[in-house]
Amino acid sequence: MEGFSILTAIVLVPVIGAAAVALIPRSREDVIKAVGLTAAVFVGVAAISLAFAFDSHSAEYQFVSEASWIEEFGVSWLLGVDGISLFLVVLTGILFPIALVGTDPHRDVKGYTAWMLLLEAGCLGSFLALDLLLFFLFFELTLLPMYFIIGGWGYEKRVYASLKFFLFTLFGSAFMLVGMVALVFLSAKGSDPLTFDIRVLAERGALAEDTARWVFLAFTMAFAVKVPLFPVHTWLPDAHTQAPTAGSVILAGVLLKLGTYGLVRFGLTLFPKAAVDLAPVLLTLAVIGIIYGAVCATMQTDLKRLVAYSSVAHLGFIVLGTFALTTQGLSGGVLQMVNHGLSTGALFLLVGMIYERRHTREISELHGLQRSMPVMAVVFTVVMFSSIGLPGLNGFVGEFLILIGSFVTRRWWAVVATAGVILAALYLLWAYQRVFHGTPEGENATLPDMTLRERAVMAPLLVLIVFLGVYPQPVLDRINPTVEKLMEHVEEKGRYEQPAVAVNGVEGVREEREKKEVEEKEAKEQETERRLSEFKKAEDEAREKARSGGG
Amino acid sequence: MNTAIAILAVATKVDIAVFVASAVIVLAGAIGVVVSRNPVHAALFLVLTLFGVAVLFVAQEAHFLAAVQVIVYAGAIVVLFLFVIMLLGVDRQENVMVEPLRAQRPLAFLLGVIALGEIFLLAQGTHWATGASQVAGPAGGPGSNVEKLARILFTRYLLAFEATSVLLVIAVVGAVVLARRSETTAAESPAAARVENPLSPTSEEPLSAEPLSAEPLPAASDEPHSAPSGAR
Amino acid sequence: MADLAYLIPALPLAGFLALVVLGRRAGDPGAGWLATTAIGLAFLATLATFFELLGQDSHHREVTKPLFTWIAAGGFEVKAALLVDQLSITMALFVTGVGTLIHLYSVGYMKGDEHFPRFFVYLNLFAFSMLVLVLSDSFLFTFLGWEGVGACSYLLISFWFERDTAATAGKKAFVVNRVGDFGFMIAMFLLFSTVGTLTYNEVFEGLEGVSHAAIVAIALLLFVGACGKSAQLPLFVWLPDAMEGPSPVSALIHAATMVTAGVYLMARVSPLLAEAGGALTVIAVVGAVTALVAAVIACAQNDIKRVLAYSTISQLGYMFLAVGSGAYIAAVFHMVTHAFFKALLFLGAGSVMHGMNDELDMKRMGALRRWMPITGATFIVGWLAIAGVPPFSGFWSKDDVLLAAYDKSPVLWAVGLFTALLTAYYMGRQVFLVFFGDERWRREEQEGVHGNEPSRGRPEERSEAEPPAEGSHSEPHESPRLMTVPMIVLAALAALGGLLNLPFGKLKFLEHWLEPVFEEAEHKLAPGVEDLRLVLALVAIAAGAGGIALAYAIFMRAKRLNAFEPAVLQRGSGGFDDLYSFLVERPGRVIANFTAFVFDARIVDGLVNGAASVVRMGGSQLRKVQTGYVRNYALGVTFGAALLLGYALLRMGV
Amino acid sequence: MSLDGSWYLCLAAAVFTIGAVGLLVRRNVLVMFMCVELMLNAVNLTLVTFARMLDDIGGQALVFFVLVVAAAEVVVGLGIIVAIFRRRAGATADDLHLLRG
Repeated sequence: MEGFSILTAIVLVPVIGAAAVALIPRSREDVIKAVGLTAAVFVGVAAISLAFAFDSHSAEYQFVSEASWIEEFGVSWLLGVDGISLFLVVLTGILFPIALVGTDPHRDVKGYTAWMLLLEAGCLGSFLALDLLLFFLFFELTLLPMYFIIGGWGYEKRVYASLKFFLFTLFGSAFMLVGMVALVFLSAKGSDPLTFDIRVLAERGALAEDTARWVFLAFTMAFAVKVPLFPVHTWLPDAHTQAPTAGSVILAGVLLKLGTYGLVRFGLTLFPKAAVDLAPVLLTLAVIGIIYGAVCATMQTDLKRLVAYSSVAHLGFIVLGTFALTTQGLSGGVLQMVNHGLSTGALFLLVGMIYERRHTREISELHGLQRSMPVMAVVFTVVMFSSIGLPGLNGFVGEFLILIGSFVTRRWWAVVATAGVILAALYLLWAYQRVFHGTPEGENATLPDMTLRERAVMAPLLVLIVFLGVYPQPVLDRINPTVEKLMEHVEEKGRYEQPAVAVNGVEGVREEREKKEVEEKEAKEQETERRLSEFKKAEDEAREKARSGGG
Repeated sequence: MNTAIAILAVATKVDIAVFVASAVIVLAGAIGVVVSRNPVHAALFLVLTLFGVAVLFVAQEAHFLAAVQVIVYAGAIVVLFLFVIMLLGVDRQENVMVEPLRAQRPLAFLLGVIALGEIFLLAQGTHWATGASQVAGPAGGPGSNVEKLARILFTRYLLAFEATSVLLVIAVVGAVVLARRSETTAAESPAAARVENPLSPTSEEPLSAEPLSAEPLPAASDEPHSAPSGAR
Repeated sequence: MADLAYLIPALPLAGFLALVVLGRRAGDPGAGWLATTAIGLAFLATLATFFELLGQDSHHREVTKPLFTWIAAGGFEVKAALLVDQLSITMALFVTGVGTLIHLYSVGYMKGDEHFPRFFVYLNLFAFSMLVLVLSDSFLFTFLGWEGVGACSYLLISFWFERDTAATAGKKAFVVNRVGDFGFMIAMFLLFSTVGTLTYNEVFEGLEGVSHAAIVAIALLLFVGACGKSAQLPLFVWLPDAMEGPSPVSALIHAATMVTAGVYLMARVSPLLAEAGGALTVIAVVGAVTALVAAVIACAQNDIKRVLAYSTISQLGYMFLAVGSGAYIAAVFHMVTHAFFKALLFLGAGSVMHGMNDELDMKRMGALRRWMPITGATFIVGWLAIAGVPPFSGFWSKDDVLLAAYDKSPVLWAVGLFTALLTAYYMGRQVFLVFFGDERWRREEQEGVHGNEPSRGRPEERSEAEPPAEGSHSEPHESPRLMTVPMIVLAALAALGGLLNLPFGKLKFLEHWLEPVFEEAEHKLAPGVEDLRLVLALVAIAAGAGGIALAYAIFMRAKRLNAFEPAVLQRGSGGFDDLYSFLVERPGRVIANFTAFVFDARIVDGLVNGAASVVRMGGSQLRKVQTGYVRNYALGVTFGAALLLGYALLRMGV
Repeated sequence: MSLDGSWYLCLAAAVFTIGAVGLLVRRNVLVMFMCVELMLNAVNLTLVTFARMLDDIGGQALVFFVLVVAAAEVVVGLGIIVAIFRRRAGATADDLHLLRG
């Protein structure tokens, strides 16, 4: 790729920012903050302009920037963006500045800012990388900064939480590393050279079916931990609860998406057949996660922990949509990644603001805040409704697409998942009632309302929440072509066919019906044929008998 | 022809005698080293062994090595040993009978015997490679051993040779650093306090020693040569 | 044509946005007037559209006004569009009309409330959502309004959030509604997977070829949704508690408009219901049973608003009975008249509370008609209407419903009839207790008649009202004109609403108007039934009269104030709350607690921490190997050497 | 003109083993060092022997290097010993078990 590449810039600017921050003396906090924010904002602007420059009719990777790196292994610096990654990049670009402005590390601003910027680089890199090895490097790169942010700026049990987070994720990605190497070397058959370029790998599909299944499982292991899916989710509540506000925001808003994104980008793209075959397993886990997360959230006494469990449920929806293997489900899944990032990110910010004032996350400690901080209550209500999935707010669109998409192929899974929607309303409203309703006493009565800065931080999130709920089409327009292409890829390589209705709607149904009618008619005709011939035969026999009797 | 055989035979007898004699010396010395309770005696027994080995070298036409063996080992190393013994005054009896580590001694002997036995068995089974293609030129034949050795050292193994010089320099520096009494340790309160961590000062010395490693470098060039020159 | 239709939802939305932007700056009456203007203009726009449609001939009165593509992915596409036809415009008319009146009333009622602007923000948002619900042309867009009104009702019920009962009631309303929405959503999924679209007309066209079972399933699932929204059995429990909200809210949302959304949905999907034979019976039965049960519970209530709440549930039951009998027009008719008189009654109740310092217990009222004549008069009109006394509106609509029910099955008719009797009774009881008899509020503490309901007014005013130990109330007083005017208007409508659809040939305006919408779905009365109308009507009148007479005998003559009040009926939702908390809540809590604190914390996470501790213990054992004795290590080396030699030996096969 | 190499090899093996055993059984650090020297010499012997058997001067060259390394090792080793003894008079190998796990 010759000349200036916006994607490379997007990935490298945070790194440069981090380096710059590292060079500034510890005492100059204002400068550090300024530099960090500048870098983050630049990325944000670049990402948004990317979304506008994005050609919504093309399903291909756009703005590809390529530079060969390790020829002999076919590793290269290969970045590109398509409908699936585009809005995750935008989300990252938006959330990081917000997190940087909206939260106060209280200590060691320098290290904090540097780690945050490095983290941003890691996230963006993982979303943009089209080269397996590159992706893996960025994927791991996200791990360390988050570890230090949780461990360094978190709350009382931060060390335990950060270590748990680190080990879990490392455990998963170890599998991925193996799977990755296996995939690359196994698919370099005959004349095909070694390559880590996922576009090439996806086209080759050189692995034997069962091999592919194992490799797919290896990848899925890593992403399942990151998502997190049901059995391997326990790092999430601890990490979220103990992380500083910004940490939780980024963790929920961006890092978890690495898991779901990976499932789409690598699970579906590289191993269509395996994905099709193993979909039921993942769907079941996802649905379990939805109900399980919701049930656990209901009983939590810690506000942050509650939100954490709620994201387990929400991420379950995304996985459900992904492996429903319908255009709707997948589009919804991708959209829901963004939505969840916005609403849960906002929720964590709000909880953080409450913590800053009240220094507790215990729901029982908080009471009647709506009287002392009405604005906060309004904002919280909107975000809560978006998280519940109220039509007109962003949460609903993705959720509905996911459910309707999965209902077409996996009826009962979808029904159970829909029950999760009820629970979502239950636990959030209950928490809201316990925290905001009632008459405040003591400290709760005198809490200051949201400051101007805090309102400024929440404003963009609220705007997006409403906008994506009322008019998600611009986003979907950019997502759909890629998703449709991906589904075709899956159908072709996975020897699988999604229901006609999912592809063509009414026409699809009509075609189905006509096809069926034709078949039935043919069947009927054959039936009559058979009947006729039998009848003839019987007749002849009778005649025979008669003749013989006559004779 | 038969003269040659005769010579061989004669030579063989002599050689056998030499070998047996020196073998006895070597073994005696070795065992002495192990069993003698007084370090000084042990050192002397070591000298014995070294001489024996030197003789065996000679018996195998490694004259130069034999010389070096005597000069460097017997002359330098063992003397060094003795110096240290004297310096530290550890030349008192050590009662070899007690063994704090249970099962250490029997196991040691057992393993020793086993290993030896295995070696012999292997030696039995092996058919010795002979007349394999030479790597570094002939050992025997015309020309003096010193000359052959010198040629190979200064041509084929020159790099390794020079590396040894560096090694020696480092060794010297290390020795100086280790042995020199640093004021910190001099000021140390009685040994009891140090029992916890006797090695710690040495582990931190090298930092302060880096300047030292600079100025003995000229010595590096002649240090290795000292041995050959001594041989002449 | 009908471009004004865009304005109908747009105006309340504009009002909402304006109020949000202005916030507290809108001020006490200001916000109210702004909101009222917004919805008032919307009403005018609706009227204009209505007359425009009237101009068309009866089969070109259906227009779809597209807005924008809302959600599209693959074969799934939903456009946000308005469907303007006779049904939706009728709904829109009384939603905006009644809505305007109630907005007006609220300006007076909410006067001096510290959250005055917020209240009208919610009201306008509600009006907007309700209109979207009514006017949308697709299930999903309807669902948007459907959930929107749900959210607004949540916000308005828990409007006085300091009171825990209010907060709880709001939450309860939303969650129970969610249970209904579950059905609605599944129905939509099923529709999409069988028909491939969610637009009403396309769905109805695409129905042929869809298996009957699927249609029945869809119909029933939609009905589940309707049950949630319209508070039918078994999901009616939220509505009585919803009375925690301010009275205008109860009138607007929980009597006139939102709760009728379920009925509207059923009417909207009438072509689908027409295909789903069995489902109709279910709907009819559920409706009838609900009507009866709610009426029975209503008889035992002392809370002036709860009586009305149960009566609302009961009346909604009537509407579903009508729908189930295929008499959609009757359903809509009753819906309209009910909107009139029930709104009126709630406003009356509100006005009574307003005049009585938020007293709610009917046992502490009495003889109020002298003190608040307008309220009394209008309330009585509403009472006669609901009691089915000719010529008031309730009589005509209820009559149509009962007729249809009789055609469906005489049993249903009997149930409906008995319910009518009960209705007359409990409403009579209410009127007599509140407006007639002795001024019990003067000497309540001597008599010590205590209701089963805590006083439930605005928190700050209630604090004045309490403690009850204080002497007699300040004299009751009539409400300001702002509040009485809407009541008078509504009273007029309640009295004359019957004119909309008099059962005499040409006079069936509503029927002629709605005919095209329901043409294939509307169930044609069996021959002969029409002739029975007069007889049935007489029986119904008799029942109503009987109920009133009974109430009069008990409460005016005998003055046995506590007649027919079994304790169970006075429990929450007439005992249903206890039932649900026993069946659902307690097990749910136990399970959830187990999952969250035992299964997740101990087992799932326990495995992880267990693995960690295993490693730790293993390490602490292994480190003992490192004795620190050089000679031990050397021994190890030697051992290894011996092993290697041994291996060499084996390899050599010696 | 000289007798079969295997004799030398066996002798070397014996010396080596003795040295090894000595290393294992003696506690005096100095003596242990001497035992190491014994083992080195044994190896040297084998090298020279092989040099002769294969008629290859390389073996002897290697012995030369071994000598140098041995010298260096002794120097450093003794330095360490001195450093140790300076703090703990009469320390034996067993007294230095700081690395105990």
